[in-house]
Formats: sequence, structure tokens, C-alpha cells
Amino acid sequence: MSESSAKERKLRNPIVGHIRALAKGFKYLVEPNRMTLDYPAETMKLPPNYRGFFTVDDKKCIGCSMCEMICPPQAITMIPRVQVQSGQTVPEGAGQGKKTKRPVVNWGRCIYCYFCFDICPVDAFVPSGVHDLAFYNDKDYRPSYEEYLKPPEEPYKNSKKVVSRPDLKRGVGYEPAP
Amino acid sequence: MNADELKTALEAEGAKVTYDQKRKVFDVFVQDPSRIKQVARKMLELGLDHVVSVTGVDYPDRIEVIWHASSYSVDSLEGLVVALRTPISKGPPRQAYDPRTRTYGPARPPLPVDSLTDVWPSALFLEREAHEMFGIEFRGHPDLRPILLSDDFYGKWPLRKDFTYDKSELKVA
Amino acid sequence: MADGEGLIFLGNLEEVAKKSLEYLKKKEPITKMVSWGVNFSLWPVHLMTSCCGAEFAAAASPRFDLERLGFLPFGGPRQTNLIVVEGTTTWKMARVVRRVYDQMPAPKWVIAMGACAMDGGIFWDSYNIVVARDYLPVDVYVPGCPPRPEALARGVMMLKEKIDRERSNLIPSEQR
Amino acid sequence: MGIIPLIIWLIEDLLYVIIFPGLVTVMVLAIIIIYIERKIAGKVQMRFGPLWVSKRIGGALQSVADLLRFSFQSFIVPEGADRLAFILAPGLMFAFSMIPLIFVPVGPYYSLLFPAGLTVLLSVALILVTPIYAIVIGWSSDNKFSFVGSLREAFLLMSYEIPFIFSVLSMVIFYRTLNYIDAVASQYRFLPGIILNPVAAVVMLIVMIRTTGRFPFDITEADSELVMGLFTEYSALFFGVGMATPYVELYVYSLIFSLLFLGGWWPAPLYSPGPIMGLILPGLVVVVKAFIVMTILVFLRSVYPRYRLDQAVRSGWGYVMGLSALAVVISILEVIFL
Amino acid sequence: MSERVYNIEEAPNIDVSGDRYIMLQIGPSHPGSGHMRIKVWLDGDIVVKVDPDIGFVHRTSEWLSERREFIKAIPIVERIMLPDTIHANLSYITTLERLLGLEAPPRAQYLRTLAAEINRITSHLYGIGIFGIFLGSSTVYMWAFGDREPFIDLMEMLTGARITYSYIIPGGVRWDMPKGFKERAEKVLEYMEKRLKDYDDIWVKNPVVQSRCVNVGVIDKTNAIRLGVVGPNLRASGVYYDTRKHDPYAAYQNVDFEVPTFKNGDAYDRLLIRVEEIKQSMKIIKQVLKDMPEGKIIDEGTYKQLNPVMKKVYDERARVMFPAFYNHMRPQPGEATGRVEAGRGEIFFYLRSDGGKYPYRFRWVTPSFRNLPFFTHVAVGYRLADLPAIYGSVDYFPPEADR
Repeated sequence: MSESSAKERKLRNPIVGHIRALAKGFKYLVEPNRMTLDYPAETMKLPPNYRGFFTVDDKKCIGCSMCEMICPPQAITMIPRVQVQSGQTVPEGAGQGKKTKRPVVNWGRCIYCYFCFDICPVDAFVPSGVHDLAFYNDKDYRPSYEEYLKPPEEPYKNSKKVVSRPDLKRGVGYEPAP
Repeated sequence: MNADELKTALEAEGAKVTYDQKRKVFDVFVQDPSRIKQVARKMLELGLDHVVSVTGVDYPDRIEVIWHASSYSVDSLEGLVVALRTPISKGPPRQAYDPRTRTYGPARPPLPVDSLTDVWPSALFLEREAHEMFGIEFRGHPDLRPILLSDDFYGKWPLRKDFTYDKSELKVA
Repeated sequence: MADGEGLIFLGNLEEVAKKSLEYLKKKEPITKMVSWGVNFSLWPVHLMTSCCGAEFAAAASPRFDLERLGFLPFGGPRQTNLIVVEGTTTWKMARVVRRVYDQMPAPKWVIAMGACAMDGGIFWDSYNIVVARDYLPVDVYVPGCPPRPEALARGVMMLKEKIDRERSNLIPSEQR
Repeated sequence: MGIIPLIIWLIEDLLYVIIFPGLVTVMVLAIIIIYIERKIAGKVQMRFGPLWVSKRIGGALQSVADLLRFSFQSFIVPEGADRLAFILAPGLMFAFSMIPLIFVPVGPYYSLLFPAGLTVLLSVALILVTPIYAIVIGWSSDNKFSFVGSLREAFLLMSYEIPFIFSVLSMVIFYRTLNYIDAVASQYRFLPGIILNPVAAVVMLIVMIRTTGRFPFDITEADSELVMGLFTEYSALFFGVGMATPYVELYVYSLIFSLLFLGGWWPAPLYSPGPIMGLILPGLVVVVKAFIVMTILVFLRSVYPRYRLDQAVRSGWGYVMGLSALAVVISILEVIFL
Repeated sequence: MSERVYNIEEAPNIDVSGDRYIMLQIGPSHPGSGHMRIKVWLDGDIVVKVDPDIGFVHRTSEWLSERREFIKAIPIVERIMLPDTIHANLSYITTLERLLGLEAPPRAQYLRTLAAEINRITSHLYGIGIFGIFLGSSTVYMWAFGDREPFIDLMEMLTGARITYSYIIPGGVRWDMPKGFKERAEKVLEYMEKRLKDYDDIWVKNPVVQSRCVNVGVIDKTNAIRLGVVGPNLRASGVYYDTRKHDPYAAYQNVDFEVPTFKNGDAYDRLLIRVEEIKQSMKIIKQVLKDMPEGKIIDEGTYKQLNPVMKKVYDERARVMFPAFYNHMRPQPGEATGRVEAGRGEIFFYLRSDGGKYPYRFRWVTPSFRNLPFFTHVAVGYRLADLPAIYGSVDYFPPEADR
């Protein structure tokens, strides 16, 4: 490898430096270029494949527990269920039918890497695009199967959905989502 | 000075050298641990001027200490990581679990091998980590103190295959 | 007179002052005002426990800018009233976090941020890991690895609601 | 018969000291300037400053919220610290930083117990007392960081005292008086001080930045080396008071700067009796000018990182001292020729 | 300018007993230390001895990875190097592919290079932000973290996560490039070029920064090599070494870029080199976007093992699903090493497998752990206020150093 020429560095005279720094600071003081997303009032519309909270499609799942095996933090546990004729599954003793298993995710340990999405042979997981939940105590973030089936709801539904776009004059601006 | 010249030069030192181009493994195996420093000095002259990693591998019968050296200054050698390996004996196996003291007998003494920090100063912190993880005592190291683990894990040599831990006895407050 | 407390203004001055202070603390307008003040001045101590610190720093960056909600990362433990346990805490770090928590003045809260602080996340079976619940009273859990800064903002908003709900014992009684 | 005017006179003075340029305006201005500093820093950094406190008026009540939180927090006195100095020092520092205001007139209608003759001398002398309490704070709280912080305060205090006195001296030489009102009067007749002797103005600005800890010289509370500098061990209201003192000093300094260099209450009529025309109107002009100077100094937080201690001390004894000597020479030459 | 009182060789063994020196513990809960405790012995304002006490974020990544399947080490390795996850993932997968004998198709190699360079820019911006707050300028911290966001949006479009991507798998990558990605990337690069000009006035050419960083923490070429320093800090001392040029991986052979080096090896050069490397990375991204080949993003062997549902998903939504054998990969016994040039320096990997489900020896060294000599040897002799300057210029990230 040829020895690439080491670069020279030019130090700027301090007085000029002070003036240029203050001028730049003042320019940014008067220019209208904020890049803040006013969170509770407007939320970002994230790309479709964003890895947020997710649920499982009860009919599609075949209970093969591949997702439980590959989950790196072992956040998925398989719950024994019974599959009645209509395809729905009911808890252990509630009906008769084929005995199967269904996955339940413990949100406290899940790292949202979506390995379970990709190893599932029947692609049964459904992403929900919700990404900003928080909980008060530890029982809330370990849902039972019924709670896990309900897709989590947006905390701020009526906030303005925006998409970010970098533009030269106004820094990173936001426009209403298409 | 390319890979083959390096191979012949190191074999002259009496070390078994294997070179696997596809898996990028250039392995220098020295059977007798006391000749490590001499081989290391030869490698330093040949242009391998800094150590990338010092670690141990815990086999059933022995522990191998590996120094991975590489070169910044010599152009032709820059694509290469040379592994200097020596086996050291493992000492007494761990005693059975003694429920009264909830330990596996007294902490086993570290295993001696001489340190290469005077040949490669960059191995200073790497050897401290190998010491506290594998229980390899590097003789001649300026200050061999644990660097990553807290005191309640010193002496248990966590990266050895027979390491187990009991979380209940550790307190935070 | 407040029922059940008997006459406040009897006995020596020092005792009367204590009783009236206790009485005033529970009164509605004072607690509402103080809880408004504390809600919008939640300063987390500058203690990055692990890699979620990158998202905690991104939460203070111009895009998510939690200073809008009064969430200003501040230097010393004495001047702050919130500790954000970001991610994994090892034994060494847990003792430091515990000591910093003890150094903080009385009304203080804890947010457990990230899967590692809640249930151990991906490092759950490592010998060096402690879960935030074991050594700190946690108020809000924010899942995610690392959680989005918006999730942290959501956690802070939920902490504000919690402070508002329990505002009666907001003003500390003992003086150390 | 002489008692009644005397009493009225005393009440006016108390109003003068307490209300207008005194305690109330200082507290209000300190709270506003803290809020404005966070807003300006936010705007330059392309983000909102505090906003959701009171969304309709742009988050202006943020400092009030901080004050409320500080006042209802439990106060911790570490065992190692000696209690008396630890508890008293911030209060005294806050009080002493406001005493010079007695001697700084903001309008011609100005009468007080002390002779009006030596106001410049007295105010300058009293200003330099406050940093001593900062050293007491650092010394009394039993913490290595605040101990190193108090040593730094001592170093910087000595190295920037003489340039400040020289720059005031050079203006006093030119105005040939030790009284603010005559100084302002001569600026009415002649040019304002900043055009006469810009070097002295620059030196005064540098010293103001240093003593109030604004950004290039934020060395005593340098939070990336010492946790919070002097106030590491302080919690609750004492920290709030300690944090507000530099802003009060900033207000006092910028009052003096606008009186000596920016022509005092220039557009307002010079001499006019009566509390309204003589005090309120000119006072507003002076306070507005002081406020502009304060915002400029506060704006520096978002432009500069922090100097090292030895650089600040070396430049203090080095070129700042040289500049202030030059300022005195300039004013002497101007006196001879003009 | 601050003069050196002690030279590098006898730095660590100065005895500090006796009460002439104050010992300051710049501990984990300190705005100027990050997640480690730096014990500093001060003689007045001069630093006499520095003893970094790290290990506060030692999350035993090697011990855990030796008790889990090969595929599960990807998220562990990423969480250790959080500002620079793609390089951790890339170095592990390059070594694992050498062990398994797999080879990623050209389009996957280009996608890996694209993701790596975007992540290098965000990692450098993270470093500049932390350096800014250590010197006291909160504006540079806010600007650097604000300018990271457009690049994080790009990676969000590509992979679906903000920081922890888990994007690279043995044999290829998990998602293909979405449709609007190329135009969006050009807009972001254009925006960044304009912003770099603003950084010059406020940060690079700021007189206070120059006076704080020139001739501070000087490490010359021979000591840099002897102490085994790594990454941009090495190139700032004049050593021409970059793993992307000397041990090429992914698609770096057919991308031409220049490795910037400086001579003086002080904090100011380490600052300049990071800005230069951002410019080089932007140049690489443009080239990669221009000549990105078409084709599959997973190698042939794995593609054949996908079941019909997975093949349909791959053709429709360009998302690679894992065949069943991913859960229990068993490479033949043997060992492999791999090196990747991350934003902070060179990651080294050494994998040994004995044919079982779990790796027999999982050893990796991160760049920050090899930059530790900066504290013990280089920071001695300067002033206390220079310690944050050196710490920030080295871009030291403690969770990555503790592994």
C-alpha cells in the first residue's frame, strides 16, 4: 500500500475564529431551522417494516415452537391451548379438539430483533407499528395469551402523523404523512 | 517478507506453523512454554509489532494461551494475524460441590506462564483480562490486577468450562 | 378545625409548627402547585449505566428534545430527582447506582429503561447482571432494546401522571 | 415639620431599593434570564427550549417550575461539611451580590442616605466581595470536587480583578468624576463611553464573562471535570440560590456597563425631578440596555466550549491586563487632547 | 499550549504514595467519565497518574455466546457496540462465514458495505457529540446528535430498527433495499455536506477548541504502534493502516476511497481525522449506490432450503426468512479469525468450533479496549482539564471496551 501523504492542518487565527463562530451562532439564532418533533402533539409515521410490538395470528400458527427455540432472550413461552373446530384456540379445559401450543411474548425481555418473524414456517406473526408503550408494574408487561392477542393500541392516537425529510434551508423538516 | 518467508523463519525457531488461507488462520504452536519469549522476540524482529488479543482456550486436559499478533509497519504482513500458542497444564480439577460453604472448595491457584509485555507493551491490559478470566498468572507483568470483574468473582476464573455461579449470595446494598 | 386532628394551635411553638406543616402539606392547592412544579422539572442524574445511554443521549438531541418536557440531564446526584436505569446493570454498577440513589434528595423516582433493566433482556442468564427491580423501587418500565426516545418520552409522561396521582405525599417530611 | 419629608424620603428610598432596581426586579430578571438562556441555547441548537410548561406562552414558566421544585426538595447537609458555613454561605453570597445595587442609580431622581459623590467607587468595591463567598462554599462542603472548584475560583478571582479596576479607572479619568450621574451627564454632552474608549469596553466585557462564569470561562462549575464545581454537595433551595447568584451578578455588572459605556438613560431627558419622569422612565431605558447586554453574554453559552484553568489565568495576567493598561493610556490621551 | 512533564515510558510506574498528591475519583456518575471510574492522582493541576477502573458494563458477551447457538450471538455482539452495531455484526458474520465456508452474493456484499458506511458516519457523529460535551460545547453535542437522525432514518427504512439492526446473517442480509431509498440517501448526503461546512466554524476552527486540543495528548508514531492503539487515533499519529485496505472484506476491494492520515497525533488531529473520514464514507456511499449489482441477497445454498411459504415471501417482499437449520448450525471442527474496521477501530474475532451446536471458544476484542493505553500512558503529564479532551478525542465507549 503506498504511503498516502499525511494531510497538513491549517489553524485559524483566533480573532477571525471568534468572529466567525459568533456569526455562525447568530445565523442559527435567526434562521428558522428547528428539527424538533413535538412528540405528544405529532408522532412519526414509521416505515412499514419497523420492528415494534407485534401479535400472532391465531389461525395461521401451527404451534411448532420454532420461535421459542430461536428467541435469543427466550422471551417467547408456548402456552398449551386446545384448537376447536372454528380454528380459534381456547384455554386448556374449555373445549375439546386438537391440543396445540401458542406463543406468548414477555415484553420485558423481548429485544424486537424479529428472529421469530423470520423463522416461523407459516409467517404467522403480525407487526402492529406501535413502538412507544410504557408500563407501571411488571405484571402489565407479561401479558396472558388473550391480552397478547389484542393488538396494542396507540397511546396518542389523535396526534398528527408526520414524515421527516432533510431539506437544505430548514434543516430536517417534517411534512404531514401521505 | 510475505507469509511463506515468515513461515520458514518461524519454523527455524522450532515452532510448528500451519497456515490456512481460506479461514485466515496463521498458527504458531510452541510446545514448551518456557521458549515463548524467544519466539515472540523473533516475531517482533520480523515485523509483527503489536498484539491484537491474548486469550486462553480451555481443553479437557490443558489450557492453551494464545497471543494474536499483527503488524502495522510492514506492508506485506498487514493482512495477517499470527497466533502464538502454548499449552500449559491445568492443575488439580475442581472439588465436588460442598453445600455447607456453597462453594467448590478453595479458589484454585493461577497457572504460571511468563508474560510478553516487555516484548509487546500493547499486551498490558489484554493479559490482565486473560488472567482474571482463565486464571493464567503472567509472570513479569507490571501490575496484574483484575480489570473487568468485581471482587466477588476473582478466583472463580469465569471463562473456564467448569465455572458455575450462585446468584443468591451476591448482594447489592 | 380539621376533623380528627384536634386543636392544632395548642402546645409549644415547635410542635405547632410541625402539625400545621403536616396539615398544610395535604391541602389541595399546595400539593397541586408543587406537583405541577415537580412535573415540569424532572432532572435525571447524568449516570449512563449501559448501552441504552446512546438512546438516552438521543432523547436529549434536537429531534426528540425532552427538555420540552422539563427533562434536563444534570450533573450531580444532589440536584436531581429522577434516576433512569438505562439497560443492563452489572454488580459493580448496581452498587454505584444504589449509592447515587441514596445520595439524591427525597422526592425521587426511578425509570427502568430497556429490556435489560426490566427482565434482564438478552443478557438475562449472565452471572454479572442485576435486574433494576432487585435493588431500586422502580416507578415506570419502558420496554425496548434500546427503546425509542419517544418511548422514553411516553415513560416520562406516565411518570408525570403517577406523580400527579400520588401528590399528597410529595413534600418530604424528614430533613436529613 | 422636618419629620414628614424625611419619612417620605425614607419610604421612597425603601421603594427605590426594594422595588425598582432593587430586590424584586433582580429576582424577576434572574428568573427571566435563566429561561431566556435555555431558550436561546435551544434555538441555536435547532430545537425548542422548555416548552410544555406553559405551551401558549412558549414555556416561560419553566424557571418558576424549577424554583418550586427546589423549594420543596429535602435539603441534605453531609456530615463532613461544617454545618454553619455550609448553610449560611449561599445565602450570604446571594445577599452580597445585590448590595452594590444600592449605589447604582438608574435615574437622575436619586437620593439616598449616603453621599452621592462616591457611587462608582463604592459599587466597584462591593462587587468584588461576592466571589470570596464562592471560595467559602467550595471550602465548607466536604467534597474534593468543590475543593478543587474553590481553588480555581481563587485563581481566577485574583487574575481578573485588576483589569476590571483599570477599565473602570480609565472611564473615571475621562469623565473626571466618581459619580454615575455626572458620568452619564458627560456622556449626554459628548459621545457614549463605548465609542470613546472601546478597549475599556472589551476588557469590561471579558471580566464580566469571567466573574459570572459565562461560557468560555465557565471554569468553576466546569461540569465535565468537576461534577458541579462549587455546588456539588448542595441540593434544594440552596442550590437554586447558588445557581441564581451569577445571574444577579450579571445584572449588576451589565447595569454598570450600560451606565458607564452605553450612555445611561440617553434618550430620556437628563435632569427631571419627580419619581415618574426622574426614576421610572430613565430606569426603564437603563434596565432595557442592561437586559440586551445580558442576552448577548448569555448567548455565548451556545457558541463556545470551555477554556482550561491555566489558559484563563495566563490570559488574565497576560493580554487582558495589557489591554486594560492600554485603555487607561487611551483615556489619558483623550483627556489631554479633547 | 501545555507542555509534557513526564514522557511515555515511565508514565505508569510513578509512585504516588505520600500526601503531596490528591486522588480524584472521576467515577461512573460523573458527566465527564461515561460508564467507568478514572482514578486520577493530581499534583496541583498536573495529572501524575491515571488508573482507569473499567468493567462496570462487563456483560460477559463471550461467556454467554459460548452457551448459545451461533445465530443467537448476533444480537449479543450488537448490544455491546451500540453506536456502531453493523460493524460488530459484520465482523462476527465474516468470521462465521469463514468457519461455515459460506460466501455472500455480490448484491449482499454491496448492501453490507452500504450499511457499514452509514453506520460509520453515525458512529463518528456520536463520537463528535460526546467530544463536544466533554469540552463543554453543548451546541456541538446537539448538532452532532441531530445530524445523526437523517442517517438513522435511512437505516430505519433499510432494516426497520433505529440502532440495533441485526441486519447481516450468515450467507447474506435480511432485507433488500426499499424503493425510495436511493433518492432519500442522495438528499441526506447533500444535507450533510452543507452541514459539515457549518461544523467548521463552530467546532473545527473554533479558537477555544483549537487552544484546548492542539498539542494535547500527543502520541507519536512509534509509541502508537508499540502501545497497539487502534483506528482513527492510529491514523492521526501518521501510521497508514486501515483494515478495509489491508485485509479487505465485503465489497471494499471494488470501491476506491482514500485513507486520511495526519502527522502530529494530538487531540486536534484526532478531531480532524473524524471529519475527514465522514467525507470519505459519504464518497463510498455514493459509489455503492451508483453501481449496486442486481441479484439475490442470500446465497444459493440457503435459498434452496427455504420452504415454499418463505420463497413466496422472499419474492414478494424481498425479506429473507430463516430456513430451519439456522436454529442449530453445526460448522465442522476448526477455527477462524476475522477483522473489520469499525468506526472506532479494528474489531478482531477468533471463533473455534468443535462440531457442536455452541461455539467452543468465542473470543473478540473491541477497539475501545485496545485504546486504554491512552489513559495510563498518554494522559499523564497534562492538566486535569485535558483529561476530558483526551478522553473525548479517543472516542472511548466503555460498554464496548468492557464487552
